[in-house]
Amino acid sequence: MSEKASRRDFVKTAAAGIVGFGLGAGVGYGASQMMAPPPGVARTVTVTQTAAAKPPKGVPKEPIKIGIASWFTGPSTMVGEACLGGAQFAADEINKAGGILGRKIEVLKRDIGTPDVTVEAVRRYVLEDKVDLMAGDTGGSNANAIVPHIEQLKTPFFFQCSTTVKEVEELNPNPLYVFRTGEQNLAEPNVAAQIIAREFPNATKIAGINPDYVYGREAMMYSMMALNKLAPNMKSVLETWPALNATDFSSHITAVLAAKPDVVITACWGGDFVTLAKQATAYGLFKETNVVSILGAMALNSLTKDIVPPGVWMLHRDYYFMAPAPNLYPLNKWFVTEYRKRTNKYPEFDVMQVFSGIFAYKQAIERVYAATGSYPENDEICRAIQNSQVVSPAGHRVITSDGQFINALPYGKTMHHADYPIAILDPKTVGFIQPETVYNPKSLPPVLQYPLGTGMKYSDWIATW
Amino acid sequence: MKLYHVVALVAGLVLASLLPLILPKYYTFIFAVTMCFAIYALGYSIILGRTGLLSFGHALYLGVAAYTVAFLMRPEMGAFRIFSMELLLIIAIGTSALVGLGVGAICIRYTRIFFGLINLGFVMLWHSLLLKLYYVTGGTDGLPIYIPSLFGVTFSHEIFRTFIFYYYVLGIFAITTYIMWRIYNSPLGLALKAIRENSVRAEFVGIPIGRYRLAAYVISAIYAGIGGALWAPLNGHVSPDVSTWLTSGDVVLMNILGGMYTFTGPIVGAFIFYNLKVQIMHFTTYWSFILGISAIIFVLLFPGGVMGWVSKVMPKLVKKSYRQKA
Amino acid sequence: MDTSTAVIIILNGLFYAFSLFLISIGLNMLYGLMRILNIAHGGLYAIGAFSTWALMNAATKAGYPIYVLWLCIPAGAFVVGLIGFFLEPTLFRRLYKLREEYSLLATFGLMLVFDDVLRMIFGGSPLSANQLYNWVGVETILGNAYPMYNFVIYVFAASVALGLWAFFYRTKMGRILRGTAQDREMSTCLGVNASILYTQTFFLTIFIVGLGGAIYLPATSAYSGMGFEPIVLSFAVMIIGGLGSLKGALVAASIIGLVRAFGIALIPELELAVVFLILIITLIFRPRGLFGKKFTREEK
Amino acid sequence: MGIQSDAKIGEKILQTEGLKKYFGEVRAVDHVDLEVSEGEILSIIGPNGSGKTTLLNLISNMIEPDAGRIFFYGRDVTKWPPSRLAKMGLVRSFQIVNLFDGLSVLDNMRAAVTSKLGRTSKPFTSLDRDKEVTRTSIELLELFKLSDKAETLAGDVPHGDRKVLDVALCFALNPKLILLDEPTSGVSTSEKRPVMQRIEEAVRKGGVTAVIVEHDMDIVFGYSDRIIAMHEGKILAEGKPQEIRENEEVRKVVTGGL
Repeated sequence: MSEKASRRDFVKTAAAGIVGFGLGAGVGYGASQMMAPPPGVARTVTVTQTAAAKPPKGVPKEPIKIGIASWFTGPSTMVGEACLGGAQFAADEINKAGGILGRKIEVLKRDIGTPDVTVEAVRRYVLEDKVDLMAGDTGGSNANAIVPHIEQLKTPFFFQCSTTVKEVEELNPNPLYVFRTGEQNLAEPNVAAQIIAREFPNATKIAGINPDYVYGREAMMYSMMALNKLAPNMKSVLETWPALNATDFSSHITAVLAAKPDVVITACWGGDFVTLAKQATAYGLFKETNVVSILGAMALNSLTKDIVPPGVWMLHRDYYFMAPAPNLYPLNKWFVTEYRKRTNKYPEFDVMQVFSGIFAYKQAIERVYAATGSYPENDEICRAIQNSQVVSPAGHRVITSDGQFINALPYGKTMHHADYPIAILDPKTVGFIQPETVYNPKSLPPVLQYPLGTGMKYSDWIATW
Repeated sequence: MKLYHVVALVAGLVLASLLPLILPKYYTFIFAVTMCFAIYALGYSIILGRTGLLSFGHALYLGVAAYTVAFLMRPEMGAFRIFSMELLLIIAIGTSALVGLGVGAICIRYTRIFFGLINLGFVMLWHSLLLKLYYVTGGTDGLPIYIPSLFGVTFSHEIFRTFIFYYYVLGIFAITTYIMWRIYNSPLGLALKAIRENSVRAEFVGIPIGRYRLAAYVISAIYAGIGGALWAPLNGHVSPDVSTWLTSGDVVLMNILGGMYTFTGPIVGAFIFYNLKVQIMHFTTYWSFILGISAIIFVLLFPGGVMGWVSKVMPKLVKKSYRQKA
Repeated sequence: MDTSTAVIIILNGLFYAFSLFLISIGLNMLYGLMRILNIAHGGLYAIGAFSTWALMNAATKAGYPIYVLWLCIPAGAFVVGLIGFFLEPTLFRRLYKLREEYSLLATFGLMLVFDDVLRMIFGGSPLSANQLYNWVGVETILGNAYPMYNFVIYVFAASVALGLWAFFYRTKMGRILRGTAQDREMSTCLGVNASILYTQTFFLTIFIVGLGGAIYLPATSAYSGMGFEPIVLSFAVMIIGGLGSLKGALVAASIIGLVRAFGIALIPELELAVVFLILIITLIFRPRGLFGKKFTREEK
Repeated sequence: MGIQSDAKIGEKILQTEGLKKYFGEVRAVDHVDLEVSEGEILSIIGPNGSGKTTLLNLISNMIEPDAGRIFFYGRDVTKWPPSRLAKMGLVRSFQIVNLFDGLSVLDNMRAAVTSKLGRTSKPFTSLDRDKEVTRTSIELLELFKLSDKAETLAGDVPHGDRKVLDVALCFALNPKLILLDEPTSGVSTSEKRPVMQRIEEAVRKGGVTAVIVEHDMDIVFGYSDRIIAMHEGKILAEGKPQEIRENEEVRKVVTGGL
């Protein structure tokens, strides 16, 4: 499509989105935010006008560099590709519209691996490549490792879904440069618990198949912690820990089946979930019991019908390409269509998160520039992002004072549909868990805080249910 | 030591100490890291190049030292937290030497593939322990490493990483290199070479091969320990994957690349390996492809490694000793 | 746990064990004959899986019937053999002469190359082709659902083991191989043409490992880096079982597989660690492995 | 065994008791009782496979005996590692040359000499600065006429010299008892005698005892004080060269029509 057209579309759809998301996504928060104009869009328009004219003064000529730090090798490569896809998508859209205050965006990618490798990658981005911001889904371990260094290096980093409870509560309680465009990892187990409590009131025996590292262990721990509150009758009967990137889950599945649980929680993701699901089908896990997948959705485009049967409950973090419903929320429709044009894939939540993160960054710069007339430093930009809002294909986002993007979390039960090569969520089952029941209240803006006590540990908070 | 050695050494040191003033910050950091690996590789060469034992698990000692440092810095240590680099270094050397002694005592009963694989076994065991003991080692997270004090002075993380620590590492690098030089030119050095060339005959001329192999093993463990202890604060974080059989492969490659039968070889190898890695990873994610290709090429075409190929006398010697003895 | 579960767990243990067996037996033969520890074997295993995936994918797209998919498995192994056909003269033949460190390093490099090339071609996402897996279907064994495809693998691995046994103990070449694995000089004593023997063995081993990768694909999935874990565990199998011992490889693989399977069921905490513990303990108390022969002074 | 017998062994430098080694069915060494007295040159002869080399291998603990014991200066050394035997003065050369091929001839010698002087464990002293070692090594090389090849790699020198070096290494350890396994095999006929002369010279001068396994009968009868003929792992005959030469059995199985 031509530049003009796309720009107009984007603006139109985005504007329409404000109406759309209310109905479609139904992210619940205060009317005050509802009234607020969608800043992302407003700025896009203004830039559109200035773009043609000479670049505004006081703005550096050189392009803005975005460093994507994620996996581009190994079994999790799909994750890195999703992040890169989202960044490239955002960059192209912004560049078409004249860039950020006339500065074009340039996307770099660097492979990460283990925590120490990742730390090095990040440091190199800042010290050598002189990037302006970084983004990427790094996994919990890496996130925990690099967060302190990001604060030291004074360069914004937009995490997707990699931030563990440990990071939020211990390593970096008052972040300035760290942003979490996805929800904290602690949110998902909570959502899983709420789904189980709601959908399987009669269940008593819970089992787990979770990757053997900090994320997997936290996922199971907090799921049970929340369940003990929501449905005290449910007990964990067996927890198995396959290694990350395992190829053979048959033993774990058999062990779980032997325990005859009512519900199985699994936080296996990426390639692991694909292999697990396939073997689970063969061993009749999906027939014998109910499966709730916390993060399987990460491999969205690999979840073909022969791998994922109907009737599996799946969380989609904070974005699912069919929720907010495209027909009700044109911005999402536009987003999915465009992304499929680019990559022939359905956008995973990583794509959307990087995308909206970059728009939040753009909008912050433009706001500060409009106010002060001078191009902002990193710390100014980050402060401007905190406590701001952005319109994303997943709906309107509130960004808290500690850099958390506040989302409603979509979930649903899988079904097979002729129009889709992959297993999709049955629209009738799709629901949203509202932020105020998901996040540590400390990270919520006052209007969402519940209970009103702040500085409360997540576990303590669950204990108050 | 001959005159040109001294000249080369002095020139090298002067040049090295000027580097941070001319190089961009990032490369000062990179070179500091490189020197840590150079120490590690140099230490490894005494077991591979000198004694003729191929270990596929020396990253174990890198990891042991790095985790020792990380552990001593943990807040949980309370009053016992240590931030003095000197003290950390000494303790790290101690631990890696101890582990080296214990593991070595078992390993040196084997040679050839068995030696390589039992080392591999140990490093993987250590690796899986690091993963499992979440509350001690931080599991896959690994542990953060804070900025240590150098001779009682603490610096900001930027000065530390991109300037001052470079000189600290350089100093230790110079010392360790000199010590290794002495070892190589000592009777022990000759005895080890004899063992490499023909362990049977070595035993029949009265060299107790077992004890000397162990000695060489422990020395290499200590050097790996020093490398690891210095690398840890530079990198600022340590995670279990410092010690896997794959990372153990790196040091073997450094030695082969540089030339494992020459003294300077391992050092040169470390420099080539690490900087090549840094540069290549800059523009492609297919680093291991290039690494693999170069490994094959070197094995087939320059088995003497860069230095073996460069130097005039060595190639003959090298050619002699890498061929399998019929 | 009840017996029915135990049965399933044992079956699972074997399922895992046979993959290790198929890899390690090749390693074992190559090392026994030419003193090359072929780390690239893991890569060949991966290639077997990926090429089979490509073929099956194409076949399904073209709408071929199911038996064509079955043919894809040997075809995938054939691709591996083809690669070997180029590698043997260009690379491996040169390695025979080198010292172990060097050949080891070359194959290590080759492993890295394989892994990256596969990633270049097939990308990072895991690829699965489970048409056959589903076609064979699921039956209930003692009340538990169990994928019948696993039995295809059991039968296959068993027949490979039998075939190799016949080969080792009933054919001249086999006897020579066994002999040389025990004593390198023997081959020359018997006046066999070493280079031909090497080439034949090389192809035999990589074909087996290729088949291994191919036949496991429908049950698992192919992804970049898949070769590394099995190869390390195969080292363990090779050492625990003892060099040049078919029986050893089979037994050791089964031990690791079963210990792992029961470990997961009973003490989920320990998994990988136990394998290397077994390896080290074996090496300490029985350096030559369960069925290996004693070292001579030269080997010490 | 009692005290007196111990004392009796003392006069002998080496004694074996019922030394036995079977390889499957093959009786390589079959209960051999051997006595070597100080200062003599003892040759062991016999057809191939009669167990000569195996006997040497057993004495030097290259291989472990199935049964029997070995006494060196009256001390039971059956289980001693070769390195310890070498320190004690029991050394051997090899039938198939066995050198440090990758090292220069000089370094081969220096390795032996440092080991003799018990300095191999010194990690920091400079080897080149150690005058004594270098001097001794050069002297030995001169004694065995190898000094001109000092700098070349042992693997590169001609086979004759390699053989000599192999023997020379033994003398570097200034041994009490030296086991020579076919010291002249593969040495050109013109070289054989010089080699043996050097050995004899060294033996006579240094008061060394030598046990030699040799095929070349001229050499054997030329240089030995005493000869032992072996057959199928057993000692067939023993005595002065003259007696052995006239011994019918020996003539039949070993020396052939000589």
